[in-house]
Amino acid sequence: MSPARTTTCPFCGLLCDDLEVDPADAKRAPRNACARGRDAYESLAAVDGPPQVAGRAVGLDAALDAAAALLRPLRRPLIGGLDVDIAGMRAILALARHLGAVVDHVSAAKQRNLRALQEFGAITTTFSEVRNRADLLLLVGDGWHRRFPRFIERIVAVDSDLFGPPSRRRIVTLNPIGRDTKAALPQDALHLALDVVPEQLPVLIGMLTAMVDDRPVDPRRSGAVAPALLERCVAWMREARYGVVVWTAADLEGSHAELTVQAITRCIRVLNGATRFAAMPLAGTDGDLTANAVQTWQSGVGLPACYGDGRVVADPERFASPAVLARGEADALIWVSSLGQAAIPAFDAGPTIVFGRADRVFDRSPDVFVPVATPGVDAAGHLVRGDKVVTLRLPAVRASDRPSVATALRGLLDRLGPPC
Amino acid sequence: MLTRLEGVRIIDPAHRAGGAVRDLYFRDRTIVAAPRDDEPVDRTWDCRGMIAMAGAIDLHTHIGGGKVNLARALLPEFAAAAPVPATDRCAPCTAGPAPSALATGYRYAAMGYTACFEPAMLPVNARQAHFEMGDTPIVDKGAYALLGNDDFLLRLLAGGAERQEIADYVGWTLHATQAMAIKVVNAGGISAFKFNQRSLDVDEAHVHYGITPRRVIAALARAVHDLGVPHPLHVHCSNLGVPGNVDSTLATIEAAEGLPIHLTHLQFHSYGSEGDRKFSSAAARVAEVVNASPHVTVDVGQIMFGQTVTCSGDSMMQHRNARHGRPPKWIVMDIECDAGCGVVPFRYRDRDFVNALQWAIGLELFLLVEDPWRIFLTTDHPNGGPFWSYPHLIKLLMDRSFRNDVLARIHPDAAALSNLRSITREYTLDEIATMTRAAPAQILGLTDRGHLGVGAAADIVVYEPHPDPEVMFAAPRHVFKDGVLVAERGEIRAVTRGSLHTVKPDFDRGIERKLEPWFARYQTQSMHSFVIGDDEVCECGHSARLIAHRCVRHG
Amino acid sequence: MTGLTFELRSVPPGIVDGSVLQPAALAGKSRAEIERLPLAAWNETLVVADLFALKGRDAQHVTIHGACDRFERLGAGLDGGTLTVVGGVGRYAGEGMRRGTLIIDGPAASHVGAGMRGGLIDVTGDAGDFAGSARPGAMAGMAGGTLRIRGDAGDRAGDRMRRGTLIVEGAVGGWCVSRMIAGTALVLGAVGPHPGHQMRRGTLLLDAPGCELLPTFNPNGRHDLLAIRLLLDSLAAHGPGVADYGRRAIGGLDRWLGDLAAGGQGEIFVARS
Amino acid sequence: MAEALVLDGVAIEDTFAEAFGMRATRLVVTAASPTWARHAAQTFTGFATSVIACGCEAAIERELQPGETPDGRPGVSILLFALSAKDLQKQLDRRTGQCILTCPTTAAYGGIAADAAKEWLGLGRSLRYFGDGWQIAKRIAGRRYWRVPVMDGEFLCEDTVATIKAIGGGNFLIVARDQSAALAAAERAVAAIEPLWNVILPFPGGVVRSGSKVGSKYRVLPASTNDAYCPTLVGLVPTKLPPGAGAVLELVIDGLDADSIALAMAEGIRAACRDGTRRGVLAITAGNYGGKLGPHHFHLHRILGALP
Repeated sequence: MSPARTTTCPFCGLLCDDLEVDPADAKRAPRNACARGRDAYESLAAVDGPPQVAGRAVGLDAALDAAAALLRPLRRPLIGGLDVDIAGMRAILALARHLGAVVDHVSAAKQRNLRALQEFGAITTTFSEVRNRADLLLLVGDGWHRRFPRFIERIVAVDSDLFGPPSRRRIVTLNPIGRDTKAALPQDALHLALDVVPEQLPVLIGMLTAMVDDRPVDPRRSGAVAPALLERCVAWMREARYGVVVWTAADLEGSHAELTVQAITRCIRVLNGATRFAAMPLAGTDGDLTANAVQTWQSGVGLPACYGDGRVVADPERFASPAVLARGEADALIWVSSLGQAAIPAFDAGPTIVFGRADRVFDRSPDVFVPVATPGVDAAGHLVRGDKVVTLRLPAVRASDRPSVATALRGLLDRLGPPC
Repeated sequence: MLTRLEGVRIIDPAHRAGGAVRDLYFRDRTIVAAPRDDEPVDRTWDCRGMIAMAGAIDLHTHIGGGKVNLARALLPEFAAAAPVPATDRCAPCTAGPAPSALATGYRYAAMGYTACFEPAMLPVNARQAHFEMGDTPIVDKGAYALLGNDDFLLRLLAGGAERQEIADYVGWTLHATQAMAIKVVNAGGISAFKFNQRSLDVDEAHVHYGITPRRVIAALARAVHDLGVPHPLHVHCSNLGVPGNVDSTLATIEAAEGLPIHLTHLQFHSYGSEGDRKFSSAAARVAEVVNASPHVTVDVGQIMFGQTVTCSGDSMMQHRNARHGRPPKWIVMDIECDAGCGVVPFRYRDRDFVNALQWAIGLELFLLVEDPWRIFLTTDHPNGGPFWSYPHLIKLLMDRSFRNDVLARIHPDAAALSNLRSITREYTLDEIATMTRAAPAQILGLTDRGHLGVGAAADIVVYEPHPDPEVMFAAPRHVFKDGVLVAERGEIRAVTRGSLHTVKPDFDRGIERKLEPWFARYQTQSMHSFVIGDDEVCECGHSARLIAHRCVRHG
Repeated sequence: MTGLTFELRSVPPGIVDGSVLQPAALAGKSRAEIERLPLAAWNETLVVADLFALKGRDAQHVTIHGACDRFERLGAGLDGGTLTVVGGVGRYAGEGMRRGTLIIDGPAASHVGAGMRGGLIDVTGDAGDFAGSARPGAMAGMAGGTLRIRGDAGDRAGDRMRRGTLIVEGAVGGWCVSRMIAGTALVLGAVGPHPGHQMRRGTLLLDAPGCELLPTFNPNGRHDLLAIRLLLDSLAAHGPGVADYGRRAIGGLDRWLGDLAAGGQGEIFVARS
Repeated sequence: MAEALVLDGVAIEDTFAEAFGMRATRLVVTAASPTWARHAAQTFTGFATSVIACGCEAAIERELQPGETPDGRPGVSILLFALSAKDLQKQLDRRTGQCILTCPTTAAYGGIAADAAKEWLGLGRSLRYFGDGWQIAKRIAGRRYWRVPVMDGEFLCEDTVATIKAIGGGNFLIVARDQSAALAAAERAVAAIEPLWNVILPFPGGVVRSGSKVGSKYRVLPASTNDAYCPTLVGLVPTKLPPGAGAVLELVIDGLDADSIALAMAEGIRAACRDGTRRGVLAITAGNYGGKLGPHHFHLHRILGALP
């Protein structure tokens, strides 16, 4: 396999496709990668371990044989992780159907966006629209910066003249108090900072909504934010020709954050009565959008879901992996994870079988560990980008013996034989 | 392997074989002539008393891509209520208003459909569409790439680009997205909505580019024709769903300047604004023009009463119509300086005046457009209703007394405003076969589909005749896809992978010298990332076969 | 004739759908038939006899002894008769019920009475989150009937509630009656943060003087409205706490209107101490 | 020839009152005090003597004690009659809107049990629009109400009220020596009927003097004065008045059912006849049109015979 000249980074939902691979040394992190991407590329290049059974190095076939032997008598496996590419997810679902497994993605946060979508709807936009069209950005929290390091560079700090001479963007930050993000903003942007205690964010969104909707609320009652700032923000929102609200669901406070997402969406709906406004719920990291998209198109329902007894049933609470594990309901844990490094939950009720990133380290060796190729690094793959619409192909940057998730799971499925 | 269907009545309008009884043979995946006497037949199916038709083709059904998946995600309560349990052949899934890809393939095949075409693939979303189609089992697939709201084209037009350059861009798009045809949705309107323009009629200027939908349609119809793409420009007209939109629809026909044009889900575009409620049927007016315009083909987009969900690229109109949606939750998206989408659930009710009249308007179109070679059976699945209501729709077309019984149950004011009761036409079996097989194959350029001639693909459906056409069409006795028995009496017997149909017109690669910097400067992916190669698209479809259709260049 | 009683013999290995254990599904069935009724679980289908011993006959009065939170959807779709569950219940007890009485003598997990349309649910213990709400993704919560919780309720009680009456005699968690569409909720204990968030219409009656309301609720003054009097009179039979609240409401309750971020036609009443 | 019936010396003619089918509803109006409930009810039932020109017939049925009303406040029950449900709806909308909605402190409730309902009419259903979008629907104890913001707080009324089939035009005529004797007898009859449920006397004070016959010499008029009972026309037209009769007054009774009308007629006739010889009451008769007008016939002898 000849390495590609440019490549696409799989390590956050931005899927930056302007990374350049050093043709002389494919083990070096590609140029243009952010710190987060660099760490991951380098860490993956540094290891080259074989599969393991009970901590002992074995060949791939032996590892798959062992996994199949462990799984064959069991009835209630939980397949977790799911931070994989499309082909990997297809293979996971084939395995889940075979085993009657529960499947759940490691990131629960995107449920917040999904729940708000299912219970209210959404008005959203995509990266290139933001880049060329947005004259006002409301940046909620600091996840856009912390979790998506090149978001500003690639999407916001670009003077697009697509629709005429570029105008200075207006940016409102709704920051947790004490977390200053000003340094991350484009230098020339007009900036308004509404610092807010995280728990008060839904209250602030509500106040802004009521104000843009001309309801007789008293901005002085909104707590910490000065009424004049609120009024300025409302004026900017009304003046915007194309406003965009950006958030990262994982950073919204509290266990009912889907209400905050709905509140933002309601505000956007009101604004669209007169002008154009849209949401940009940044996501896509660790294949969260990918896993849910594949599950949704194949089965018609989302994650988490149970494939037991020849049915598919989705239930965000019952089949959430922490809940399943807490009840002691699962008799095996299969962790499939080729992108991220999230901790594998402790599990004692049966075997733990891990198809994981090659550089994963364990406190306690799982019963079986199969290092798998990371899409976009050791193997080609496809991921859904953070704005949900664009799916990109990620070429491999270097040759590798590691099997892809799809290959490894197909090997396992072949060994499991017909369903019991 | 040589297979014989013995003593079957052949309904094959492409060969004017209306009812001859004979043996039909296919070898492996292809229909063959009767073998020599000494040649052994491997398998014979006794089909005496039965009817054979080519596999049915749906040329406009939303089966894959972002908006369909959004629709699935939007309505978990309906999916949960519509489980499709596993069988020894089929995987478990669900079939809510936006059914899963798996259920889509199973149900189409069980109903005798062997090819389905996704009519609204956004170029930037093409990969996902191919993945979803790739996970739709058994049937053949293909997709129409959406143009006409993409900033690259609108800029070309506003800058007075040459006809050649537009054709090159359209040709490049067909290649890059692995598409089968070009569709335009609310020409310029989706883009205009992003500039806060709330409606755009055919001769109204786009607020930023200053060009009109008429210009966009003319340019695209010309480019598609010049490239020799078999399927004419597939047009979703301006002002979908707006009372009085008949004028926009007729202006759109005019905009094609005599070049071939296909008007899709025409029902949603055949509304007058007469009467107390300012909403009336303009089906007769539209049908008259269609009858007189041999370059025009149409599909209907019949609505069916019940819960469904509308998925459309037309964000402008979906935003406008969202307030009528039930349950009251909806999605609108602006997409990548390329397109948009809107997902709005609808519950069509027979006792609702507007819905009842929409139902009647669709049937009026079916019955007033005379040539079954130019009108196709669609519900614009799922927008007007699910594709599995086709057998019911066929019965409405074939059985006047049944039609009148239903007419008697709908909102009386709507029934009174429609001339449906006075229309006596009943479709014949031959006409149904034409509009569901022969004609769509012809208009798509699928030379080896839609008929039962020697050399055609062995996509064959065998029906047991039944006095009730709904029963007959719902669960054919045998369905063969590429020669494999895939369904019997509504049950799936084998899960195969259909092929992907694309076109590969010739164009000047020089257009990439403009496109590459365009992507670099304005898009958030490179041109290189955007293009889907042949190997890649097969990978999307689990190594499905790619069938690229030839284009004979005109311009 | 004695009521039909199910006595738990063994705790199931995981969540079980118990919706079949109710009058309509049991009526007219022999004991042997009942023992063979399926109970859907994760990757297997158990039958009643795997878990329960049966006594009695009258299927109009069903009692389940020893249930626990592994049994979900007990009394779901109940359409008449009485179902009494002694011990706790899992999620979605009484979901979508239309008629009859569901007595839960113990605690209820989340989503008790989700989407109920009629009848009475009486929970003697505490209830989890989303009491009287809806399934995730569904648009309308409880749409009729009465849900009485004698203990505390969790977060989001009455979320998306559309009609009917929710009475919580203890405290409620956060986001009480979030996104309420209409209906009536009465909370006699303490109330958590953000009551009425995105409430569109409907009535929330609180007995928490000085509780903090969202700034998108505007004070409306003190009112003694005939409709509220009638309402409280009609609820007085649900216990002395409710009756006492009704007596204290005479002369007026402080009224707040909101949520102005969502149209603002809901009302929150707060009794003074 | 039927037996002669004489009550306290007053001859009861062997004839019948002829009544016709109507649609009716009962409305319960409450207010902060009996006075304000009465104000609303009196205004509501004003100009509602006859369907011929008023569109409906209505009157106060009874005043209600606080314990008798849905909201525990003093109130009044009103019966409203019209020839069809459509007419009833029109009058209900107008009269409730102008006379109850407008009156301080009032609330309006349906007074017909749901199980007796023939059909439902909108009450709050159309009045609510006065709230200009601020009205609130509320279901309380199984019934749906509208709360309409008004300047003294909220106007509360039920969403719908039930209608039932009812009877209009029960009647009897008091033939007396002179006007004062007729009036006194009529007043006694009214007082006897007033406490009864299910019936009203829609005419002023419960009494009507302008009894009518069908037709007129003037072509535009459908009815005209009942000349056979007019003392001032004796000698000019064929009279039905016995010798010595100087005045006649009529009581017209609308009721929710035949038994209630029969009871009211019997109670009224007995009261009118009490000590009749001394008080100058000569005879009791009733108005009919030979059975052509309505299906309900109240035979005076049968009514009184049924009651000892």
